[in-house]
Amino acid sequence: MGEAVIVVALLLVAVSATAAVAVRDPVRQSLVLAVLGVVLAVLFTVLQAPDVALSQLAVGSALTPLLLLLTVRKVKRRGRRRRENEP
Amino acid sequence: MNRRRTLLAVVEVAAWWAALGALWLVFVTVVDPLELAVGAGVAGVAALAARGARRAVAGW
Amino acid sequence: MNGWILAATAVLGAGVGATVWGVATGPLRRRVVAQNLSTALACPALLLLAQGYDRPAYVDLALVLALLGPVGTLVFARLLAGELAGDPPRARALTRSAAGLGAGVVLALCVAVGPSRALLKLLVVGVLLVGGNLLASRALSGGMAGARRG
Amino acid sequence: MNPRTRLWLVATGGAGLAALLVAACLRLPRFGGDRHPYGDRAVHASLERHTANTVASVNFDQRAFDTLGEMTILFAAVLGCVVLLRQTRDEHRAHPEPADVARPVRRYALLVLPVALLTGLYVVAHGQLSPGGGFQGGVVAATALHVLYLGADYRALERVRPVGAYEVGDALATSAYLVTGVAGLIGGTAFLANTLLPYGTFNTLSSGGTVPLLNAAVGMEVACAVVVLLAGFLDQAVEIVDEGEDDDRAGDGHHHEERGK
Repeated sequence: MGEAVIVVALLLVAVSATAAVAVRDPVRQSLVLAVLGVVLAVLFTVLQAPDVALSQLAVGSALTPLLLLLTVRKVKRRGRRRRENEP
Repeated sequence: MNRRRTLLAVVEVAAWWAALGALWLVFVTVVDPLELAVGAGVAGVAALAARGARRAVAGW
Repeated sequence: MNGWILAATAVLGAGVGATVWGVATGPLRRRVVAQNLSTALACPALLLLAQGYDRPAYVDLALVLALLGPVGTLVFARLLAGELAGDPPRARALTRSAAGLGAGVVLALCVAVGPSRALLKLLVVGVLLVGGNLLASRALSGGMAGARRG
Repeated sequence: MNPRTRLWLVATGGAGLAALLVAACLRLPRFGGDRHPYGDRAVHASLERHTANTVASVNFDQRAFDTLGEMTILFAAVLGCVVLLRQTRDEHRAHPEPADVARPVRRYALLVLPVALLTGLYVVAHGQLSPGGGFQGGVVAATALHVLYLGADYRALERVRPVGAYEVGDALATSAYLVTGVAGLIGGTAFLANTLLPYGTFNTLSSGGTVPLLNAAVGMEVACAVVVLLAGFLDQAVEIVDEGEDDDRAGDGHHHEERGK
């Protein structure tokens, strides 16, 4: 029964990774990346690599989305100024 | 007045320390003296952080 | 045929699979709820795998996910407060059912593990998981109204 | 070199790479086979030195020099971010406004902060026993601190997190790792060799010789590095405002400090 869970985990990673590439908007992409991180952690656990899974969980669940969204906020504010200066 | 405030502070940190120490014991599988010592230290650090956070949010 | 791993496969395939579809399509408010549900369902799956593989060390993974999952959703609630203010996400039934599933899995594992420190650890993970996810969905649906620019 | 020829170059290069990859994969041992020459040696060396978690033994004992490289890579990356994200002359700091967050969310943040900090340090301390270690625990501990920004506002976080102290902590932890390594050299064996301390009894906190020390050093280094990194990002996103930038906060009479970083 061990193989079934590996297959499901691999499928989940494949689908969410493709979705992460297909989504173009950074905000929506950071959401998909967060879910991809969780699914990757599950795949590593299923393949008996708990240390790697813990690294993925620690970094991917809160740190990466925070960095991404802070950057989006800074870039969006800078964009707003440029639009005003050259109508 | 100041004495009362430090007493309150000590009680708060001690409460956090006891709770977090118990949590450490729950996390740990094998319990030996070194484990208890490290747990006490870590619970102390976390208790001080908890108090600092509460005061930072409450605005001194 | 290990029942625990089978249950984990079911939770992963159906639950987490649905959240992956939910986060990849649809309006922003549904994607944010799907992200919250993905951690709310992956954590019980990790607990089931820890029991299925008979490795109590894997419970640490579920513990970290139960702690940081809701924090990740808080990040989205906080930094997307502006976009979400228009149509706040309403997913009370879904979040409740995910929390119920999480609680059920934790209780089943507690019965299987039997009275010991490991049982306490499972309870701690369960409380963090259910409390965290219910609160994160509350933050999503309007808890962050005043935090638009801060 | 018009796009067409560039496309052809990519196609031929890619095809060659694909062919080599397939050839290599065909000669790999079968998935799930039981012949693991490196694995057996690593597990043997790990058990010989009473380190329960073989990954930690590989990370901090057999290949400690590579971990030194990884740690300095993180140190250099955060250094680069601090330099790039600094406040330039034409920018000024607008004080972050207080954000009123729902009461249960704030209480949850104040509860999760110590618990996540305790969990992070637990993962670091038990690096050589159970899954985890310096890197993972350090990130969890650093993220725990930033729950304050999520649960309250950036002012609250700034009160709790003096960035200077964390920059010093980052440097101290990196040098602690190096000093432990040099101690091996002075001890007469080799740089970062695990021959200094007794290996202790198996599966206890003091087992593994210098592995726990290196684990703790990396844990502190990663925690401080992530705090400094996030400080740079948060400053840019929340506080630092360009001269002409349309900033609705700048208008409502906030006291701006004209000081360079």
